[in-house]
Amino acid sequence: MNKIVADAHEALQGLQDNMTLMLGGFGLCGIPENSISALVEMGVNGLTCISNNAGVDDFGLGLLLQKKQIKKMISSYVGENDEFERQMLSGELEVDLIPQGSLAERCRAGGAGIPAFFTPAGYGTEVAEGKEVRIFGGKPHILEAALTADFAIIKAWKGDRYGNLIYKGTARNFNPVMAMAGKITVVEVEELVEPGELDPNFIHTPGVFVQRIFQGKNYEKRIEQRTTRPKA
Amino acid sequence: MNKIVADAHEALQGLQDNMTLMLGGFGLCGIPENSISALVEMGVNGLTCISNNAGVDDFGLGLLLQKKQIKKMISSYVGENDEFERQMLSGELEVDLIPQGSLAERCRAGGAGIPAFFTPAGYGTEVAEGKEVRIFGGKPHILEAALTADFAIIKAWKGDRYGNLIYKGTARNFNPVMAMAGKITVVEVEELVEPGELDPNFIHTPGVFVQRIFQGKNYEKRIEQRTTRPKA
Amino acid sequence: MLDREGIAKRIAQELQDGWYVNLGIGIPTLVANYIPEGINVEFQSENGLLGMGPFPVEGAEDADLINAGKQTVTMLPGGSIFDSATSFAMIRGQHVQLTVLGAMEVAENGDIANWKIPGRMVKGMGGAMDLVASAENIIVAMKHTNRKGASKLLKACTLPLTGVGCVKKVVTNMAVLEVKEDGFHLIERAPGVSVEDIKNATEGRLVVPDVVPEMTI
Amino acid sequence: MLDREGIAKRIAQELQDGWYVNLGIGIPTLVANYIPEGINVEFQSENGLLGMGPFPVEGAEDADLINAGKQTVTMLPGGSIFDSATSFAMIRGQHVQLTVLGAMEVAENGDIANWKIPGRMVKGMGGAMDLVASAENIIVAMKHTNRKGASKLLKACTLPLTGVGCVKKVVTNMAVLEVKEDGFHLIERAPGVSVEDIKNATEGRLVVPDVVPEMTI
Repeated sequence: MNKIVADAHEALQGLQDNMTLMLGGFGLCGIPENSISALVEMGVNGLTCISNNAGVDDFGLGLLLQKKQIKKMISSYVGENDEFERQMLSGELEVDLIPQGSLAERCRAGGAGIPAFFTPAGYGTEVAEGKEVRIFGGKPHILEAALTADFAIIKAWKGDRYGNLIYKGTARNFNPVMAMAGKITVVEVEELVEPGELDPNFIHTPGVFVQRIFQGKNYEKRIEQRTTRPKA
Repeated sequence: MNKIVADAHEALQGLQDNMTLMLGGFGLCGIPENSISALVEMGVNGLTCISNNAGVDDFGLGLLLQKKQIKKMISSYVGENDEFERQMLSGELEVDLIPQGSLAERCRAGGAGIPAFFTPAGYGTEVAEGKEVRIFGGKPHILEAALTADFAIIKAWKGDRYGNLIYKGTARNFNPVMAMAGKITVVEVEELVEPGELDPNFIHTPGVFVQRIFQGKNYEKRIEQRTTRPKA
Repeated sequence: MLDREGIAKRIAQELQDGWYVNLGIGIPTLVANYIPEGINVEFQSENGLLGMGPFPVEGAEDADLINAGKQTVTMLPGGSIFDSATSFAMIRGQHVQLTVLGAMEVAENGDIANWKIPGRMVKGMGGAMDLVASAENIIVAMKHTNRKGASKLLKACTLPLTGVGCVKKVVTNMAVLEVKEDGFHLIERAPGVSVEDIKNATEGRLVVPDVVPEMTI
Repeated sequence: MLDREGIAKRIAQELQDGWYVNLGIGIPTLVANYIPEGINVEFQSENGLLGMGPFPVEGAEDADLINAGKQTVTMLPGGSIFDSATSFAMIRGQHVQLTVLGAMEVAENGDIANWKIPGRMVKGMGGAMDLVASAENIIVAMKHTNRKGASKLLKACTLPLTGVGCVKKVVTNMAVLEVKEDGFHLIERAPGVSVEDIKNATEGRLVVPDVVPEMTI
């Protein structure tokens, strides 16, 4: 088993216009920086992007929005991006807003072969429009469908050539659930290690979910809200 | 936060006749040995036990079966236990056999607030009787309901007083999903450690799912099928 | 009249020992600064963090350790990290005892709106819809009135809903109110605020007992 | 006629480089001993293990490291451990390319029965129902006939089903057969077994091409 490829461009081979992508990350934390840059360079268009957020104006998915490569966003929160808001309110960009927990669970379900599940989130709101409602334990729930993607684009901390991954801190977020749900799952890691270096008991994403892996470079890891307290 | 109790008896306080229990483990691997002994000593009866297997005649849940403390078993495979088979075929014991993946997912769903989900497993079989069938992607699926328990009884390798847990090897199995699904989740560990000793990045079960934890003793860890190869 | 810190202080009095608590963005975040003596709680951040500590000291910020507001944070001993699906398993599965969040509007039947102003502002619901649909115990932290002076405690929400009939308690700069079947029950007044002031600032049905004590914060 | 090892050897020829494979209890387990040169596969054990290695040497058995057959095993570098829900997420989500399992009966439409004999034997389905309902590629490994000499390749299963229309290929001690719309297609004969022998031992509809090569194992 050797899933290592040279770089983001090789990892994204076969990715075409109008495909559906999942992109890991929460805000700018744990986003696949190298792959996003490659998507800009490739110039693919008409993308449907499933990602919790849409980056900021000049970083993360904001870079793809600037170039109008995205046709539709499926997200839970997009409040940090003015260009996004402009494109959405003007109707240039289709947007499907989903409760964050439903988004995470729908990705996991897509990866786990669960085509649909009931959740209470969103009952009685716009989110429930057109969806089946059923009462369980006296409480109304709505039926949510699984999400999958042509490519799931993931950022991990360390990985090996089998595709085994570990994440660091809250850069984990959506990455493990999206890794499960890609027809092709592409991973960029800060550090490629030899098989056996990752303790099998503490692997976050088993390699079975991963098709291609490469060592990323020049990570900026921009901080969105730098908050500190004074030194004591 | 201090969830530490002295022993299995204190951990199981409030556990009464006719309650529903989940018990972690796969075969005899990762079973809560101390708690099972305590259940025998407590003499509680009429239990509904959700557990992948039913132990062997003289170990694991077999000990409760011998004393006829179990009214109903919810399991996926019970092939290693003659007394079990005798009680089931004679009608003394109610048995609900569930596909192993559905059992695991139903426990996780119970813990995750997902009241029901669709799965292809069991379609067209006895397991599907009385269950809703729906086609997704051209393939029939059945609707399965979440499982929860009055007590989830879990075995972990190490844990701290917050209830954070790690498991060792394949002793993990059903323990993490059942830990999520107990109204009261009780954990026995081989080693209690101080908070902070477990790397927060590699905790298998976050303490939020755990109510009581204690250090077990005298683990037998019996091997069901001792298979080896000759030394080279 | 309370300021933002005052609202947070008052909400902190609601904390009970051993609770897991999710704090939303804004005023709710401040609650963490006022945990009462002798009370141990753990803070859950829905991006995948339990046991969240204070902001890091300058220079110790870690881009890989943020809260749901995208702020750099620290972790306390006994904390843990997990993925987004597990995080919302905690929330949806009711393992988190208290949710505190902000709102644009709350209705007398417990409905809440806080994620969208049609045609003008659509940031998204983030985790709020999951939180309000699942939490047993939801406290809304907000100003009693909006910038134009109009009440945010309404007969019915006018904005798209985040959740229905879910809010149990509201703590504003003017009052503490419980949401019950017959409307907003006035529990406490903020220092220097009269019952009359609160009546004037509340559009939804307000139930006022004979005695309305002033908060002690 | 093949013995158990022979059936396993023949199935091993079906393995493709890079596949993840789940092997059931019994004959399927033996397949791991005959992986062709140059082929890398990883074995998944549904109790929560990927990258399963051979049995441990004597004295190195670890009670905390078993396979789905409850046998002590080892792990290879690059392996991983996970919980039961994640394990079946792999299976149900079709991340495992091949499932090999035993059967009591297989029908000409691909139905399989292997978990229950009413009134006599009820061991349970274990993971088999999830595996057969989800796997794209299922090979059944079994004897062609039962202890009484009756065919196990039937027009219709008589025992409670494990899955419907799911079996793609059957490898028995007598033959390799593909299950297609019009029944069992005879692909290969075991050494020393005639087409006539196979016809006599097969109750279900058998489609026989002009030439049926003998297996090479």
